[in-house]
Amino acid sequence: MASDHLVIAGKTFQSRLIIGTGKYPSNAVMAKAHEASGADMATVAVRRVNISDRTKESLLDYIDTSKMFLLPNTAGCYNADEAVRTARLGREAGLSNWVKLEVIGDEKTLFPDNEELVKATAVLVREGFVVLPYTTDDPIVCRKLEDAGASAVMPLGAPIGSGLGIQNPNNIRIIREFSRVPVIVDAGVGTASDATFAMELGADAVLMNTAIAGAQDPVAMAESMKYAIRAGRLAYLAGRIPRKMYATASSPVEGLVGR
Amino acid sequence: MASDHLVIAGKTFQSRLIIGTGKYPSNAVMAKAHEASGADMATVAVRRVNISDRTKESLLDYIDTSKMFLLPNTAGCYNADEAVRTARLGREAGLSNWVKLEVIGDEKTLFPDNEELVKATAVLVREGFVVLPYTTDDPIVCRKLEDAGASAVMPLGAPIGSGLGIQNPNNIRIIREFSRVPVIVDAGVGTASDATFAMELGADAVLMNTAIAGAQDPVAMAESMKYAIRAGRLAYLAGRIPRKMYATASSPVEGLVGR
Amino acid sequence: MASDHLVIAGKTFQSRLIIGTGKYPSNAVMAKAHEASGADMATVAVRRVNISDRTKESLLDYIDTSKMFLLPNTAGCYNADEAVRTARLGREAGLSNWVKLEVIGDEKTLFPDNEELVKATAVLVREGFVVLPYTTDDPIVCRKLEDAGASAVMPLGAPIGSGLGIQNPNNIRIIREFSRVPVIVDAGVGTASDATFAMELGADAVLMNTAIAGAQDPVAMAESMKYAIRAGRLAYLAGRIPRKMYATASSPVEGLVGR
Amino acid sequence: MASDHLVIAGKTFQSRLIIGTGKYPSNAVMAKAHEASGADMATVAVRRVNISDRTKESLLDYIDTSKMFLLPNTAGCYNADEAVRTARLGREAGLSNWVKLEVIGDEKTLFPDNEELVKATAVLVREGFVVLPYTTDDPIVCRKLEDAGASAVMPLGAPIGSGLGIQNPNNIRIIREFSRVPVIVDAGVGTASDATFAMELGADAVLMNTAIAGAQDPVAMAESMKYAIRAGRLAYLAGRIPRKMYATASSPVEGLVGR
Amino acid sequence: MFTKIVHITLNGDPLDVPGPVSVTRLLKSLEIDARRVAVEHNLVIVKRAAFDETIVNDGDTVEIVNFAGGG
Amino acid sequence: MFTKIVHITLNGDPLDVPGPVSVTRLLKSLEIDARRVAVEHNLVIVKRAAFDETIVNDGDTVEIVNFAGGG
Amino acid sequence: MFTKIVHITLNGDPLDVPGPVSVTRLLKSLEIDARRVAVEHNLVIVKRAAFDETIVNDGDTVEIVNFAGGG
Amino acid sequence: MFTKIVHITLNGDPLDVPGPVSVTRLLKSLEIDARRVAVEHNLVIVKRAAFDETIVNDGDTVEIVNFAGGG
Repeated sequence: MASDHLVIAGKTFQSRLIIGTGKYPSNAVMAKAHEASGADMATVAVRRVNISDRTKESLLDYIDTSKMFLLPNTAGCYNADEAVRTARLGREAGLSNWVKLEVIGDEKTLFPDNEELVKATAVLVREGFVVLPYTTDDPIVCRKLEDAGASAVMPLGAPIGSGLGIQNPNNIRIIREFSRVPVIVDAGVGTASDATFAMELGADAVLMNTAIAGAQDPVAMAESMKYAIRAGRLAYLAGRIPRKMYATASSPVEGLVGR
Repeated sequence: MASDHLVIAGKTFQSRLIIGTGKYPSNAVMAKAHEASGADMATVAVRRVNISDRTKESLLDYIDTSKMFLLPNTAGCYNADEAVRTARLGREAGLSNWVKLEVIGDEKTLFPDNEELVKATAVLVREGFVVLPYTTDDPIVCRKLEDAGASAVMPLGAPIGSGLGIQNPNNIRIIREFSRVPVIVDAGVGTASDATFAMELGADAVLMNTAIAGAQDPVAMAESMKYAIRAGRLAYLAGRIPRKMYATASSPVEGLVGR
Repeated sequence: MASDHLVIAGKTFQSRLIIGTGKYPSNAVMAKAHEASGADMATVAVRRVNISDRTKESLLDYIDTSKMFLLPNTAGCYNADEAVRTARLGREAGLSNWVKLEVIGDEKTLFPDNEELVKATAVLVREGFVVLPYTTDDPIVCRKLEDAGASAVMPLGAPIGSGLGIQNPNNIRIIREFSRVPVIVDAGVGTASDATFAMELGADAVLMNTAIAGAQDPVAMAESMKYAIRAGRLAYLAGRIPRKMYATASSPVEGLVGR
Repeated sequence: MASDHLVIAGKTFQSRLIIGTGKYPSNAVMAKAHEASGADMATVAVRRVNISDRTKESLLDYIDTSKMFLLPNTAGCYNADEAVRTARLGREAGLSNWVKLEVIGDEKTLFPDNEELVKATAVLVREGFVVLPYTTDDPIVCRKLEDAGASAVMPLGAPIGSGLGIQNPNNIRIIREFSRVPVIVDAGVGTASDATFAMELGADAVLMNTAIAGAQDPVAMAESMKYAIRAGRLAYLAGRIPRKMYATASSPVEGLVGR
Repeated sequence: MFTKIVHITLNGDPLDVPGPVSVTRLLKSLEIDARRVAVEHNLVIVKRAAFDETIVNDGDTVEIVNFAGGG
Repeated sequence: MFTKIVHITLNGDPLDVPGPVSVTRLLKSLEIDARRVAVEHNLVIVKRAAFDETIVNDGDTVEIVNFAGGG
Repeated sequence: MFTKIVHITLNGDPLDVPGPVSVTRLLKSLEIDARRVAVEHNLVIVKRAAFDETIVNDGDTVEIVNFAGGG
Repeated sequence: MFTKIVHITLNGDPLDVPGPVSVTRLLKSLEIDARRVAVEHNLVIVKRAAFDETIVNDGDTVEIVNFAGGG
């Protein structure tokens, strides 16, 4: 399966796991987790430089950008204008035109405001951005994002950081069936089987942060996720057996001794 | 995690995936699947030699027994006596004293007859067998099997060959908590996430046949399962994040541009 | 609980079950099912009169509108304009200003186009309609509908007619928590336990058509749903016991004979 | 459905809900809950009379035995002998030969010891008891209990008092299919939808105690369960619609305005 | 006196009817119970009270709808 | 005449009562309603009809049970 | 010299073979690799080392098994 | 010669700096590595190549951002 790579906007990635950079116990642990995960794309937030305290170590000192592609996000933006402005700053800071577009609709659920999201997507696509929008598991919205020029759609599996796993598998399956761009399940993964399951549904990739950064052993969980994503992808391609209500013998029912 | 091996009755196994040898499209495909799975223990059935037709190729021509430990089963036996008799023959044929003990209670579900199973376990343990009994996800029966000298307990996740996945996770978790011997989830796995999930519940290993042999691409599914088992084991050890009903931001909520 | 009624836009309903009028084996069966269901609100579609064939019996001959409140829908409309036009016609036909607002985004899933839905809601509210919009289980969209003046929000449990049950309970729970108007689960119910579950999540009512009309015995299923809705509502109000991984004795653990 | 009654050992019951008598806030609340539940069979424990304190009010002062059939249980017995002895005492105390047979295998899970259970069933049946054994969701054990003369089988849905709901629906369905005696789901119900679901699986009745007695409002929950059981039974008889991955319109797709 | 024929579009289909004709008479000629339908004349809703004075002329578009089973 | 005291085990606890005593009188002395309990005498069930003639002697074991709340 | 024929039951089916015959010779005559099978003679397991001296006589029952694919 | 002080708003907070000053000098004075930040001057992005000639005057608003951990 060496040739089964993730391709977004013409760029090829070795791993179908997209990893975050937030909430790790330390930058050193993050670096180890990134290494263990095998991921080659990581999300970063765009934030004001801390003027008062310049001692703070820089995140980038812990990321080998020759191996890890940076995907700036617009987390914390509550309307299209804020998101567009943040995306532009991210482009300057990162010297890349990719953006994980977030337009949040509400603080408690951190669910996206899809109407603003579609608007911001259209604006940024016109400006030459490669836009990866974080959205709900809504096939209609995903189609609109695609029509607006999104390079992938990133439906959530569950609320950000909730660890609830894929709440609506049927929607993810339908989105995969209808989309002509990669479908990346973003948010909601809590443990390895959630990631495997997402991939078995046909997701092209999974983006996660808290599930790894918040685990008791982030490095071990990162390695776990590396395997979980591979397992799910391979199972999707291999074609699982059908479900049956009853049993079917694995061993021959003839040639039994003494019968 | 190099040192995290499966140990049963003092014998160490590199892989926590135990694989079957039945129902493959061909022995050649089986051999490739075994290779891809990374498993080092495989179950085999004990059956009468076909006298009339000697041309039939031998299963063992396709298994490198220097790498793959053979675990004879007593599939198809419906009482303790049949199972004991078959186990003894299996020992002679395989020159090993290990047995996957099956005493089936009913043809449609292939669920075990636990009463007969406990009896047969006691007999075979006295005869020096290393007994791995296939049982239901019943903590009380598992305790009795352990008391009878079983070297592991193998609760089913779902009916053999059903591919329904782990039907009662709570029971598997409880069995793991109460058992002093390895817990091997045997039967019911349909796809990779089922195996990952079983391991996340604390299973020490998973035994499967149909999920791999019956997949559209058995070799790819075997590779998938290799990763699925590792992913689940690592996630179990890494310690997953707690589930929350609401969201928790992954990116900083301070330092937002223009606020 | 005699006083626990459903109140929408100031109007009180005895039943929390809203029933459909489509796809019954016959109008006579529909009438019996309505009777058995105890529902006092029924959805109807607005369609062109069949000019060529006037013999066709009228739906209204089988609905006692003195007992059953009619809720015209805008099913089949694919943008705000069509929906508004259909709603206006429905108002003339039914002499009531209530409408179940549907703006469909796609023929295969029949999921709503929420952007158009919010627009149509705003227009119709300005025209004095009592608008009950059919939407996805998206808390952000539900808030926008509420802000636009919707008298209730009707998130789907699963695709219309799919019978899959409540696919994302967490979202329904969150929507109920955030909404100041009644939350009516619309679409997706397949059997009684789905309806009970929806009510246990805090839904104020459930709207269903296919689950009843398509059952092998629609009248029996209608009666079942009457009880299912009551059961779920009462359970929600009664406050269920917490879940535990282990057992807790129901009988005294003291006073055992012979101890 | 007036004629759809529960019949066990030739005795007819109006309700398919069997209720408990333990753990209520007070006997008065219990009496009200029993009334609200519509149940006509209630389980009771057999315990030593409190010699030192005779003031304690008697349970029976709060049960109208002319309406409520008493089913003594053998809760707290850990082997066949204890259970048989307790059953005999229960018969004398209640002047009926019915018994809910429990032989517990372990204090933490309160799961049955099925081996001892089958033994005790055989003994009591020979003594003329009507035996209703509490067992696991194991079709093989249920068949053995039936063969031993049990008048019903009572597989657990989940651990006693856990409120986890039906953990293994497939097993309950299979047990129902194979049994020639009534199947009563005993233990595990947490809320109304669990009871409805159990009945939809084909259970002939559901026995519960904690779900009602432990609810914040036991009387309301008892009424809820009355409806939940009816809803589930009716849905089972009515025949649910099949599940579909996609949508099917409930309203006509022809005759749309302006098309 | 003689009657003229008007060509209208009714529920999407062409129809020739004696006219100009009021909505009331159009419904009667179609044997449609006026109390159970809603009428749109050239994209404008016609209130029931206005059925008599609303005249359908040559080239007009008319939609006549009622309730059908739905969910 | 004088009364003897018998030492019995009642519901697991030692008890001294005037006796030998019938089950009926034992229950009365304990203020227990005979109609609502079951009695086991030296591991043998005592039928209600036999409460009068069943005599509890020194060293005997007696279990008196009734119904308690259970599930 | 001449050979006698013995009637045995092999894997459930009747079989006539020249005999009495040792398990070793029986296997060879059946073209079965002795290293990969287990043999039961009249319900008793025959250790591989005893294949030579174990003689199958008229009326005996023999089971010859090996490994087949299973789960 | 003497230096004037300009009052600017930097990342939302008021700041007095010697100026008018180029973005390049402003960053240097703040000990910020110019290669790792993005700068917005009066709501307009400043391309890195323009850091030298872009002058921050009295009353101007400047945002200086970089990457932080996120998901």
